[in-house]
Amino acid sequence: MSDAPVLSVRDLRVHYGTVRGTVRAVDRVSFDIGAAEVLGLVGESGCGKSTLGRGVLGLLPEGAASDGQVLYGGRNLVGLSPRQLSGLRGPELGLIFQEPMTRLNPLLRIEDHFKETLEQHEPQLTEREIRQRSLETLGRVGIPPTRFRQYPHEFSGGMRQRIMIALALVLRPKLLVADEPTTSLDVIVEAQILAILADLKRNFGTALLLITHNLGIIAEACDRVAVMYAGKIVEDGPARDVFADPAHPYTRELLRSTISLETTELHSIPGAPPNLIDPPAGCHFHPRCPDVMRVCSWKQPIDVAPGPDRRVQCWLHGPEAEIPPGEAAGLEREEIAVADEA
Amino acid sequence: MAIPVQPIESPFRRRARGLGRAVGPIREARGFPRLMLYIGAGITLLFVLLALLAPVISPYDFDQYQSGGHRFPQLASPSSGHWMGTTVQSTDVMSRVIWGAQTELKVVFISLVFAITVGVPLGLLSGYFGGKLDRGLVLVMDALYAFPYLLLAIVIAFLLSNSIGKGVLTAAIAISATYVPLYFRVVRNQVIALREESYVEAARALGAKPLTIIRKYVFHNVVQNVPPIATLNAADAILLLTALGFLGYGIQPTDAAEWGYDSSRAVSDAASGIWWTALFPGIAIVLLVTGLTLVGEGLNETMNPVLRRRRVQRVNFDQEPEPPIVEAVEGS
Amino acid sequence: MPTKPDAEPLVSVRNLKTYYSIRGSFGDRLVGREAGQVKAVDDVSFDLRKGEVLGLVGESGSGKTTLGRTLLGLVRATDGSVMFEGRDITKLSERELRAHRRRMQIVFQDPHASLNPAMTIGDAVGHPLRIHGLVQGRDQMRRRVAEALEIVGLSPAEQFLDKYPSDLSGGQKQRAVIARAVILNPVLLVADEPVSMLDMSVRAKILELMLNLKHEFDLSYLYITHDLATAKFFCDRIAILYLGRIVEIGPSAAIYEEPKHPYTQALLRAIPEPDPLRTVPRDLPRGEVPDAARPPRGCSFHPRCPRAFEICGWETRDLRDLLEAHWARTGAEEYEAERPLFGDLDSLSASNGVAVRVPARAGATGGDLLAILERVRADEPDEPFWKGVRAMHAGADALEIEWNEAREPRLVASGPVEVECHLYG
Amino acid sequence: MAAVAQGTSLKSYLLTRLVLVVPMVLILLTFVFLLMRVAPGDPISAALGGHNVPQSVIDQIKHRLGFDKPLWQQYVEYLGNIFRGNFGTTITDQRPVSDIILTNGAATLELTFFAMIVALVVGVFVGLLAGRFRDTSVDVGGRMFGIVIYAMPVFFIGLMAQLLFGSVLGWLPTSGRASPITQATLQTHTNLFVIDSIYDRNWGALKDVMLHLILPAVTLGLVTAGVFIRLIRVNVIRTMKDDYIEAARARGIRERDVVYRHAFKNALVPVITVIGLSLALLLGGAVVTETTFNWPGIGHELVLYLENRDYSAVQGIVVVFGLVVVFVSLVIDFVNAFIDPRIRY
Repeated sequence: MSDAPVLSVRDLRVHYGTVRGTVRAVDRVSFDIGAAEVLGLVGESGCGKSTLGRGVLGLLPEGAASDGQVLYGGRNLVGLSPRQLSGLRGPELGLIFQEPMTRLNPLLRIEDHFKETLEQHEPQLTEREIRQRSLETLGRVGIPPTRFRQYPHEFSGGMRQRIMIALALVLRPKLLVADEPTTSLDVIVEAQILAILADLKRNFGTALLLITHNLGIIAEACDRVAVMYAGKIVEDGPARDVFADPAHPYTRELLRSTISLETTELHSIPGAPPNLIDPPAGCHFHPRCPDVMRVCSWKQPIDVAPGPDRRVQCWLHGPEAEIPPGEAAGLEREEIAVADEA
Repeated sequence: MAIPVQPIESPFRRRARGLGRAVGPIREARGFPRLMLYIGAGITLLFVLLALLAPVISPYDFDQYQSGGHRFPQLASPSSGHWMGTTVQSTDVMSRVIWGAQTELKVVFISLVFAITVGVPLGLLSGYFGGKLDRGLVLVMDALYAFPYLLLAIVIAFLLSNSIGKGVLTAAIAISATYVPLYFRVVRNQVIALREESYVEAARALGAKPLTIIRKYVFHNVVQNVPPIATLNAADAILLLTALGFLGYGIQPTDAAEWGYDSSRAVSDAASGIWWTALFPGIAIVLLVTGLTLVGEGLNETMNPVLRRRRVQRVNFDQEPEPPIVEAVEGS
Repeated sequence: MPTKPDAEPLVSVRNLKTYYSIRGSFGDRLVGREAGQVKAVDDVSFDLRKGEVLGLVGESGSGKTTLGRTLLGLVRATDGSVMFEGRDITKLSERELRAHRRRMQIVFQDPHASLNPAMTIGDAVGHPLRIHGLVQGRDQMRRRVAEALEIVGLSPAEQFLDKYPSDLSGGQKQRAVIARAVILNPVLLVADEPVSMLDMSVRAKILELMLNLKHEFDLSYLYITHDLATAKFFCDRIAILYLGRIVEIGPSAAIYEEPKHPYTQALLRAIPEPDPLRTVPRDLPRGEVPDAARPPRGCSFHPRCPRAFEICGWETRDLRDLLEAHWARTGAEEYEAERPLFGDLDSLSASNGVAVRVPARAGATGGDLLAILERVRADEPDEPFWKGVRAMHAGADALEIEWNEAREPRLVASGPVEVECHLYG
Repeated sequence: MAAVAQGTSLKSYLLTRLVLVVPMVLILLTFVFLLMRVAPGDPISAALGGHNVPQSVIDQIKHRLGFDKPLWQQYVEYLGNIFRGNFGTTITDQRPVSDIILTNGAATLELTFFAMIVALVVGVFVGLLAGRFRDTSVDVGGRMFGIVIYAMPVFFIGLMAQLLFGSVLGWLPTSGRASPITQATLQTHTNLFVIDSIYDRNWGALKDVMLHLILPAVTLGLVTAGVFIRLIRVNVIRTMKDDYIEAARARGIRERDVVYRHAFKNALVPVITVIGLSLALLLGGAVVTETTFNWPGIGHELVLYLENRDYSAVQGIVVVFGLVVVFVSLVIDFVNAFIDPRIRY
């Protein structure tokens, strides 16, 4: 990662209160995103990836609190006042969502959405310039200018997602966070949207944090990948290396259980993802991990670099110094009855 | 392989558990909705007690104008003998307020029962089966729903009054007739939404007869939100009943005390500055209607998922279960 | 692991049509104006043998879900027949159908919505037994239900009998739904996207369960999905659906090794593969599944098909798409220059006759419009649209365009598969 | 799924809405017709009879009013008359109902118009505030205010106002539409006193008329405001949770714009259709308000005719009320179609 990262997150925690207790959705997470780089954040539902994506922009549900550092342009976004944060959201940091059908105000034309956004952040633009720039950005995501004055309900799901992307890109943000942008779209439209997102680098010079549960999308669209489990990033590194030689057992098992055109036999991970209110002690994955050792069940693993530009949190990779004697022995996993299986 | 069968749960305990699940959200209510529920329930209970214990609590009968041979003073201001003063017919205002509670709650209860027993089943059938029956009913109900319901009630009361008299029954029928369209609409819209749910379609796929599906799958999920509507509706019904009474189409004054009727008598008193004959029945109405509305709003707030606000525990980072770990050696 | 299906078909579907009339406004119905129809299932025929797993694969709007429900009689068919065990399901009354429901069952996509929140798992899974009177007394019921729960892997069954759906996870709910479906030991199980709502680590377990049930109870499956990857693993034969029609049907191996229909090829290329050496495909069909209420002329895939040619059904709407795609590429200045020359474009999307008259705005001539179209043609000469244009001649105030004659594609055999495309017609 | 929604165009939507009014009106008229004639017992003779009117006189009146004809013939005549604008004549004072509507209708119109304004101003303002600052003191205060003013019967507020303003403080007139002098001097062009006085630039009369309007309009308006407060508050809470709100915040739109331009606008659209329905509530309330403040409107007349059991007067007035409500909700639907694009295209 030659030049300075656009965003570097250090020891970020995002917890929110619920009736049953505090959910530790993001639990001491650290990662960087390089300028014009695509970082894929993958994990199963309920692992906290969505909260992380929104937490970076400070868009948290009521009763949520964040702690730690989200460094952008030399400033820590955690703790900024809502006014300062909303000043950054848009021109600096963009966010697009999973469900496009309800993300546009049904009473406003597409033109009004763009006018409102540009007048807010770039008041010096004239009427013509606003129209010019909006149509140009919409054209780049495949929306024809003839439909600029139409209402949201006159567009299909795929078209609305394109409009949402254009709305984020019209302000030329340096970083775009995409939270499962294609999950609710058909596979061909999904590929069309992914092509647009993957080309952000070339067309807009924008870095992308792509959040998804689909390992195929990560492989095809991302430069680097971070694997998240139960609120923690258990492994991250260049996509090619991580897919070729997964360091963390969860990454390996997840890859094996993904059903793709090449799958020859079915594989699944026993047990169920833990609830984030009181996750298992030590390494959160240990109850389901085939390579579990005694130390895993009580001591939290430490970040280790198993190779160049890679990181993993797993005692398999040491450091040996931190593992007390005799603790490296394997732990036979008590039979996990299907009863508490996912 | 013989499967050890647990002792079967007694049907009563199952009902209790089922009910417990429905009441669950109410126990969880917090903050203002809970306050509303408790205050509302308190006020409503007070009036229910007044109604039930009227003969015991009330110092005099509702139409008693003299005791022990001598007549009560006319239009006497509140005094020790008559805490709320007396009316021009020298009846005791407080007794009429207490007995009035009995009349109001009785009529409102009967009218609710009528409206629900007619409106809900019609809504269920029309919503589930659709077709011509549904279209016809919807048109009729919408025409009724758009009609000024006080007017409707007056006309019905007027017509029934000369056949079955101005008794409790007339008032109850008049009121319930105006609320049948409300229950019909609410239940019908709910059933139409439910019919699209997978588990209702699954029931059809299992081969269940339509009536079984309505009974076991649709009814329970619909009936759960009739209570909030019924309580708000009861509050409305009291306003309607007192309005009818005020216009002279409520209960026969000789049959029972009724706050609306008392208020209409108080109009002439007010002109000459006598306030108590108008104030106390009026306050009774406002209190009871507010009480019922508070219960309805409280129920609505706790049971309607959109409005529900669950008590969330505050987040604080300091009491952190795991010890903070030291920053590992950076890979890159 | 496809099994060898035996000869006699369990279900044979012939020319099945399920049309929804769009609830035109009250006025339309009053004046009898036909408010338009959605041809959700449009003349579909196929067989399903005993013990066989047929995959119905299609995107949203392809009619796969409607087809599944029509097969079970949950939705009334408009035309055609569905022979199941000697009876035509589409002709049976609701009452007659109910008796047949024991033999065929359905599993839905969303496990959270498939169980009645107000019933315990024991009651829900046991209800079919009571409906068909197969059990006397609660004791026998509980035992039969416990057995079913054990079979689908919810063991120890006792732990689940008295739980409510809200106490279970997604995977566990789906197992309960499957238990409810198989407790009547049906012959046919329609599975409508049974795993698409589950996490990747759990999907394999449910698919494995369904495969075991197939072997153990000799079940036949109609597996409805949009995901060709799970279908490849699970199905013996695959049918690809587009806008209510089967565009390609055949054994799994043939479909995956040598896909014939351009749409099937596009679907297979579009699936994201967990292999970092591959990048996001760029040469995919453009646009989206069109509105089923107004399907395109001739072959309904022609507007998106990279290999469309003369007879595929070109029409006026395609001209509007062409112009819009052109203006999206060129950006605002060109649009502002060219658009004013054209008259009303909305009328273009309505008419789909044999020829069209493209009006020019006052002050512009047919020639100007022709010049613009020639420029567009020069930009992308191999755009299939131009094969559809028989002739263009510029009038004084409009441009006349004639389309080539469109032909309806028919399902024809081509090697081991049948495909509905003029490339093979 | 549909690339371009095939919404019926505005023209055919409005046509449909117009066509739909016909069955609504028919059902209304039939309902009132049956109500009057089919209710248990023979309401007509009971109404006409009173205590000691000989049967022959009753029969004679019945014959004059055509009640002795077969039911369907009465029905056809009844519809024919209404179609020609003739709502029948009163029995007691031989006054054509259409005349009542013209003279007294204006008073009711003026009252309900100003009451609706009060209801909208108070209801929308408090409703938006309560929804926006949810679960704060503003919300609690707003909701309690909404609940209490709804719980107060019109006649109670009227009586209290009379006591407070009338005899004790004497600021506001508590009965009638205008002081006797104004009533004598004001020429009635439209019978709407406010407009007539403005038209004649007779400011003194205007002040007097407005003063007379305040108590009844505010009383009636507040009751309906209670309905608006509850509805708008729930709408605001629901729209604040909508996805496009979160999307707007993600674009860095100022919270003020997010609330006013996005949330409030979407929260108020469904309220428009409720205005039609709340008119029914208002007209119902008007009957009581007019009796309390003896405001000479149709409601007041209706109560008088009811008292002396004037049969066809009641039927005529009730029909008029129903028609007003149906046509007003039709107009409201037109307005709604213009505002909400999803209906327009």
